[in-house]
Amino acid sequence: MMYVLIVFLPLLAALIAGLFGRAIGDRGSQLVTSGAVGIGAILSWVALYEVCFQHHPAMVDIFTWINSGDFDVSWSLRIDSLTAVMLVVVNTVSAVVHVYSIGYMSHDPHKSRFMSYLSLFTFAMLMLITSNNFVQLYFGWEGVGLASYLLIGFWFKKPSANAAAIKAFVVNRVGDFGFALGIMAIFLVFDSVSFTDVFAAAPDQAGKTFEFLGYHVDILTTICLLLFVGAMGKSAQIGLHTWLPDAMEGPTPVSALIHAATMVTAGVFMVARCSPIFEYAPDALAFVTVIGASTAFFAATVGLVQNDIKRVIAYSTCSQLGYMFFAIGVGAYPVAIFHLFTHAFFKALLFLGSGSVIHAVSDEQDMRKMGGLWRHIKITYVMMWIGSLALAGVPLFAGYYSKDAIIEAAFSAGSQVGEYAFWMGVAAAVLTAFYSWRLIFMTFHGKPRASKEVMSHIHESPNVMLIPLYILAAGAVFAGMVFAKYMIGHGYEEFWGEALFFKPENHIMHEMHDVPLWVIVTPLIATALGILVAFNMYIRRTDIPVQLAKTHSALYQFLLNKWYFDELYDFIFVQPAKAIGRFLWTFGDGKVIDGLGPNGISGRVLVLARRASQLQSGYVYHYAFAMLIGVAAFVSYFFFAGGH
Amino acid sequence: MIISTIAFYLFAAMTIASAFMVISAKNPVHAVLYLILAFFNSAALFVLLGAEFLAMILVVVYVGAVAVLFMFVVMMLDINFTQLRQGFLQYLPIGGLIGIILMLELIFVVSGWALSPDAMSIGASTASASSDLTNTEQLGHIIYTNYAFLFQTAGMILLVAMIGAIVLTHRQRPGVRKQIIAKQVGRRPEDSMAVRKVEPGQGV
Amino acid sequence: MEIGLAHYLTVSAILLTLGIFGIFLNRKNVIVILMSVELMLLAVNINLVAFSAFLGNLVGQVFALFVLTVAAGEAAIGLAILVVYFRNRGTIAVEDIHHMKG
Amino acid sequence: MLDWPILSTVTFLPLVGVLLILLTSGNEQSAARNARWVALWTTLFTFFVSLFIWLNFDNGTADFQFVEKTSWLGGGVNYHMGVDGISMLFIILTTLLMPLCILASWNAITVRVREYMIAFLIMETLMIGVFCALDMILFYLFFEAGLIPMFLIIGIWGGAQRVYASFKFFLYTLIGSVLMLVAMITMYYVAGTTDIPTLMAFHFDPDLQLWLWLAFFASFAVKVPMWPVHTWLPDAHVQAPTAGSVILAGVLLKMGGYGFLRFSIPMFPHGSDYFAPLVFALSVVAIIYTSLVALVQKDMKKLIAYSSVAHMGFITIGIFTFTTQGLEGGILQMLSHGIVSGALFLCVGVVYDRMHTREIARYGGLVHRMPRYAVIFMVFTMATIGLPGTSGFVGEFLILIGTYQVSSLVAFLATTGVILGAAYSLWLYRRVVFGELVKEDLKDIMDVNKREIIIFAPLIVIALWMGIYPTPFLNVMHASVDNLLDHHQTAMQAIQTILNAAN
Amino acid sequence: MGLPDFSIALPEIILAIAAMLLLMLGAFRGNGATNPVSWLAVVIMVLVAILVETGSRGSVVSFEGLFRVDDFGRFVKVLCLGASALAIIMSIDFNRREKLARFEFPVLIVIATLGMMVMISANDLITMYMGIELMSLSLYVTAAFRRDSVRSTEAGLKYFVLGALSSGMLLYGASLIYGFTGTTNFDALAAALSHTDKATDIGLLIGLVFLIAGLAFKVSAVPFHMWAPDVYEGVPTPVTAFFAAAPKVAAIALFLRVFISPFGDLVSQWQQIIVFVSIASMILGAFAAINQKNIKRLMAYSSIGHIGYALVGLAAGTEEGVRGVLIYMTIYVIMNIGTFACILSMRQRDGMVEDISKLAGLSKTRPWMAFFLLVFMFSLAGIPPLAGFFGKFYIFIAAVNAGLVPLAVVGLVTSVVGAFYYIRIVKIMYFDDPAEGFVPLSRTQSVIMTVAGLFVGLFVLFPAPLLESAKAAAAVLFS
Repeated sequence: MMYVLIVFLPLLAALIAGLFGRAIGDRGSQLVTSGAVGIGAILSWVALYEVCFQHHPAMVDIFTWINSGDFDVSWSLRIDSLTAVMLVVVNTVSAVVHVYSIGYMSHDPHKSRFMSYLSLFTFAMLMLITSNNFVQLYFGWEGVGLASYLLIGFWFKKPSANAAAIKAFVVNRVGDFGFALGIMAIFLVFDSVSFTDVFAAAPDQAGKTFEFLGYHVDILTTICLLLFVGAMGKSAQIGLHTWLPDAMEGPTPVSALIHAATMVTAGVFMVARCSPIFEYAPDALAFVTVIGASTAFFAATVGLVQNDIKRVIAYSTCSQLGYMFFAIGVGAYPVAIFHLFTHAFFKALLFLGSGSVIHAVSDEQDMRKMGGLWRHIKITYVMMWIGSLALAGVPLFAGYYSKDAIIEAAFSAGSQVGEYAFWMGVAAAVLTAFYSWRLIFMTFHGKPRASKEVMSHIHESPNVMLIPLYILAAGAVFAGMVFAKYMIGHGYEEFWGEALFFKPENHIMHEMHDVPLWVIVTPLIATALGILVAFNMYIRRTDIPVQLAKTHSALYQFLLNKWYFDELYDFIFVQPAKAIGRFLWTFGDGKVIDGLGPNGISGRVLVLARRASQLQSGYVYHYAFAMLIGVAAFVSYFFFAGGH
Repeated sequence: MIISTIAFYLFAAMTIASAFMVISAKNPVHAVLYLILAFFNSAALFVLLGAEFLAMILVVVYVGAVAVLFMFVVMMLDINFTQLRQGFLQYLPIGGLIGIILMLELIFVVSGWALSPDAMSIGASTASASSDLTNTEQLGHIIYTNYAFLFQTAGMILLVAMIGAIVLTHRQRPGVRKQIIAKQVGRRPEDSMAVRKVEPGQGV
Repeated sequence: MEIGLAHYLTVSAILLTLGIFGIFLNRKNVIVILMSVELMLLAVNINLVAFSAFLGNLVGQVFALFVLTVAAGEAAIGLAILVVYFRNRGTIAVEDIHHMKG
Repeated sequence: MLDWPILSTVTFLPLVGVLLILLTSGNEQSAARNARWVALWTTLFTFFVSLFIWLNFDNGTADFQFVEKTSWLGGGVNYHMGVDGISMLFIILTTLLMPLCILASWNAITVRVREYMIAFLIMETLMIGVFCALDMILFYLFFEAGLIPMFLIIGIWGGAQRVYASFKFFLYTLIGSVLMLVAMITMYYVAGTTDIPTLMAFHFDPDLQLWLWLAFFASFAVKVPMWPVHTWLPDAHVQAPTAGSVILAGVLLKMGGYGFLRFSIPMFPHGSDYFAPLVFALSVVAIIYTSLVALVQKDMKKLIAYSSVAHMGFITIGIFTFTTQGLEGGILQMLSHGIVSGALFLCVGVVYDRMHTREIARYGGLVHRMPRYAVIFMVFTMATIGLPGTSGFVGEFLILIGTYQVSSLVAFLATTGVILGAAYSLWLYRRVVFGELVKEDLKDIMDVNKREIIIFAPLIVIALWMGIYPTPFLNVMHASVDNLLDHHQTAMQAIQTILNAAN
Repeated sequence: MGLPDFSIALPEIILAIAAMLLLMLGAFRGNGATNPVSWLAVVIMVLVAILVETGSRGSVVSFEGLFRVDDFGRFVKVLCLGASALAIIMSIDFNRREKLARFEFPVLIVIATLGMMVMISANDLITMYMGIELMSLSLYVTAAFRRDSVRSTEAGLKYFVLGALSSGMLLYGASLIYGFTGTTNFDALAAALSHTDKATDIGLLIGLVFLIAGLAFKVSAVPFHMWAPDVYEGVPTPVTAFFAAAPKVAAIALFLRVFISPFGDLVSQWQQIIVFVSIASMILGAFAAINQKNIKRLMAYSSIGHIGYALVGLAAGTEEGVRGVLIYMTIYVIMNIGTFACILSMRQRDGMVEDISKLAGLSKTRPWMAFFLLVFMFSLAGIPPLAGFFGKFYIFIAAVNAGLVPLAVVGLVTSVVGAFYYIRIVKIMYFDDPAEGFVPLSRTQSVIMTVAGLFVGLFVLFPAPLLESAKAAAAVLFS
């Protein structure tokens, strides 16, 4: 019952706020939604205790959803350790963001709509993480996509926001394309889409092949890759990441909730959830590692040069998701989930902090127009510091425990891809530290670059926004310390129970604790290096960045334009699709099908009709002649054919 | 035998020749006259075939009535017959070709015509020609009995012809005085006569 | 040479085609067409009588008799129509009769 | 089971409405008003009566239910009505959409209202008849007769190009269905009956099956419509009045799919099997082709029309997978598409009634003035995209699941349609609803009124119901679909032995 | 050799006597008596129809085998009598307004009908010929009936010239057949042809060709159709209505009787020609009509097309085919009469109009007339549930059963082309803006179109009587 409440309270709240928002007023909506999610958050912690520490996983069947032949799907809730951790993450961050939004959106005319969307999102996310089958997972998957779409496009007046919303949805659809095919393949192979059945049967399928698009391929590898394509879309991995930076068009709380803490981690969650399959698909895992590591590095490079405060954090998110994926890729599922857990706190903190900044400088997001703010908004300043420290993995902060564990795990994987991931992770760590402090320095230090008028309005955010920051800051500081030993420490098996699966030969969770010292130290050095360089470039020698941008303008442009991914996609997919569409419409439909078909035929018919009526000349001898021809023809026919 | 052969060829040739003239004569009056000639010659052919009655009828009805009617109309309409439009010849080759093909085919077919014995026997069983009676008598025997129905129908056809001719060509001419017998007969003295007493010496 | 059925039929076939020729090759006036029709009927009659004679039954002659009767009626009506047409148009040239077409 | 002929009652009830409308008199104003109300009450009443069909429907059997049979033309051609799990829901769909269509035309139609309502009521009778008929000739009768009122609806109350569109619609569909008539006659000749249940059990010669299948395909492919015979649909949709589009998309297109299920598959198993790759190919082309075309449309209705072609492509794929999921998904998707695309046309109708243009570029930023409209439109946009939780998802997903079992390639290609579908639908929504409200004449456009909410409310409820709890709908189908597949299996085995023997 | 049994020809005799009596009545009373003469003619024809229908069943041959009365004949005769009666009724109002009121008109139609009855009952080539001529001669006259009109007289002239040519051909064919078999009697012919192994003799076949040519002319089948459009257009409209209905039925009936009864064993020979003629008629009827602006001319092409369909049934050469033709012709006649009732109502203030464009917006100015015309048009196009569909349906059933599937396909495809021009009329009436309206309909016209419209529309509900009697009638030819 508690679980049902956790999941469905947000839905109820969303419906109330959405449908009766006008009746209960903005305040009412805010209370209802925040209250519902808040209750959910508290219950989630209870659930975490129940499941992970008391070891009472639960399964709740609600009712049948789709039932067609062997295809049988129910609405059901699967509460195990993985779900419980996710519940905590989702509900906590969500509750915090709900409260924060009350303050952040105080000037917006559509408050109840916004709150409704947020709750709707929370519901969809909860459905996703509590699912016991792939289809419900897909429901949540697409549901969060919808909510993301709605929230990115919340300011529907802005064309850029609309474009970003569509982009987010469509790019996610590309990922879902793979995901859906994966589900279909699963049903084909396992005759079921329920986690329980599939996971139980997965080992039997290891090494077998089936036919896919005309090729004979390994079943589990194919399925895993298809599923991972979905994860790539949702978690903005390289190739399908383009929507995430654009998604920053949405209000900042949205960025914090959806595009940092929860939705984007759904991919990680899903792959972790499918660990029983992935474990038997080593090739797929290798692919995951490579993609994750590449994304971690790539996104970090782009983050270096962005000027929009939220975009920097967005690329940072992208990069961190990369970390999580390569952790999974090397088989260290708990580490990935642990990073997901800590990341949720500090990244949400960073986003909400930047939201606070933006709020302070009259909705300006360009860091070039900020600077020297720390005096005016000290609390926010502190919060950003905490967030950045956690993100960079400075010891004792949450990120330190999770991120370093990932890098260590990558190293201890002992494979080539693991090594690649390790170095990419280290490189990304340097970059992460650099851009984090670049952000802090550009925003809070140096001379104010904002207009006088803006500067005069700068004020610290109200408490309704600050209290959420405190909560998240607490998480960013303590989440690592407290939970590391449970989640990735030696008792990890007890904590996770059946939720995460390891092949018998997968010992990475133990090996990662026994890495050489240099491996443990390198990330720290990398972080320190990054911070120092940033300090050097943005506090001491502020001319260096400009110089660098000039001397390496090609590289700078390349990074600034996000490796030209958007342009490339526009060139390869969007424009051709439109051109082909136009061609098929005017030429295919218009000229060929209609031209040869109805219009052509009717044109021909009209010509024939004219001919036919011209035969009727009006002269009686023509008529007689026609009769003669008829008779002569028939006679000749019988005469020569002899009537046979 | 020879005579009948010669006669056949003579009449047949005359028939065809005059038929040809009918369709090719420039002057419709001449055409009518050729038509009459054709009728006469075919009547002769009928005689050769032993159908005397039909030969007579052909002469009487066709020459006497139909051809004369044609002549009458030709004269009455007073058509300008010298005028022959262009375009007659350009149309001739293809039309003529098809016509000739048809004719050759027909001739080929009929020239090899052999009467089947079945047909002979069937013919004999129905309205057979017996040699005891003249052709006219034989026809007379069946036309009013076996073919009475058709005879009556033929009557209706002639009635239609009559009605048709009247309906189409009869015109009521205004201003023409007609004798209306009923009116004449129904005329009473009171209507037309007035008896007046004339006073002596005063005049009417 | 014996004059057989085929001879008569040949004459008849030639007459028939002449009649048909007369109808569709004629440009002069409609009366000639009517006469061509008479020629066709004449051809038919020759056919009928010839068959009748050679088959030895009278049906053909009776048929011919009725054909003659009908032909007379037909001629009357044809000429009547011709006359009314002439009254309307003042011409009976075949070329001029194409008021309606298409 | 009921002891009164409910199918005939439902079928011919609308004609009672026609009579009533004919009896109303008075000046134009009052006659129009009366006609509207009579039509509304008739259709509502028909709907409620039709619900009895569902209530009394036995989910457990694959047999035809509520069967009525009386002698009609003689020679084995009877008036034979009945429903099974495949056809029953289409009747409900039809009777449900009709009152909404009448309501949608309430103010939009101002000229010749009586005739309009009569045409719609006749249309309803014919559409229900199609789904009830259990005799081929009776089916053909209803199937074909629907052309007349639809022709008039498009032609009289349609847009500027209505003449072209109505002729195209009429002749296109007619030429398809005459070939079907030849096939039907041939079947009558071969099997000696036109009784559908009997024919389903009849085994046609495998070679003949191919020809018969093609002839039926000619008709149904046009009706569905499948690529490349789809070009009548955009024209007809664009030119038809709103309610006409709803009926076209909602019910008429379904007749093609229904025909496949009722005729092609059970009667010509070999033909269906043989030509399934053809259907797949055409459908896949349709999905991708028309989705791309939809992407560049400038007219709202045209865009939705093209999207209909794409959606129907899914349905034909599903039907010809011969899997439970494919078939049930196909049927469910037809129902869903009936609701959703009907609703989308109604959405277009709402703004068309106000602005009298369907050009996308003439709109933008409607959400400012019409928030409720924006929500409604959003729901159906999402449903047409196939968002899980809406009706569009369940059918589409089942189809794809079924398809994948037959061919991963087809499933792969069809799934690309899902991406494109999202692109053009959201693009449409964005251009119409979102953005700044700049157009002068849009500045005082009114939001949906109470009547329009009444129209949309049931559709939203059903779209979500079918998405979240489709079981009631699926349960209706199970027995019939299983029976169909079993039948197909055995028939295919029999044919296989025949063909083997021939070799 | 006693007198034959005249009583079996009683309907014909009554009709003949009635014609003469009416003629006398008219002659004595003048043209003022046109109305009573017309109505009397109608009454008599209805009575005769009843007499035919109630007469003794079964097949009887009389007049030395010249004349046959059977169920087939009864069916067609009733149809012809009905069609003729309706044609007279429709003409009354027209002739009065057009100053054409002449008492000869109904008399000629009665005589033409008599000719049809003779044709239908013909059991001998001579009877056939006489019947045809009796009908044709009357038709020639009615065609030129409006003798002050160039178009009417031109139509009459064309009709006459070509008709005479066709009867010449028919006769020639008949003479060859007579020459081959030695008889003109149908029963004897059938007997002769059934046991001769020379059934494929070229002479006989050529005779058959000429016979077909003559008959095809009467039903206006391609390529012997050329007269139809001009004549339909030129003659007064009631005459067109008449031409399109009764004579067609009679000629088709004769066609059926001749080719099924005496030449039934030669079916594989004449079938080829009929198939060709039928296809050509269907195609030409469909295509040439599209360009027409004059509605009567359009109806001419339409009727050419419809004859093509009817001939499909004949081509089948089976009992089903004959039944199909009978059903088809019945429905065709009723649709046509209805359509012409509408055409006869196309009267504006300054006279009759025949341009299709004048129908523009009719649905607004005369909704009921437009509705009925719509029903007729869709029915002519063969769209169910209207009666026209069933006509086609039975025809094509027969064709398919006879193995003529390609013919059925061609027929149905041309019916789609044909549908184009029928729905164009609907389009003009319903989609276009109103033009100048028509003067109020006369009561007879509206009654006729209503009755015909109801028949066409509601046939689907009560098909059995027609189907049954057509079946019985068709069976006769094969017994």
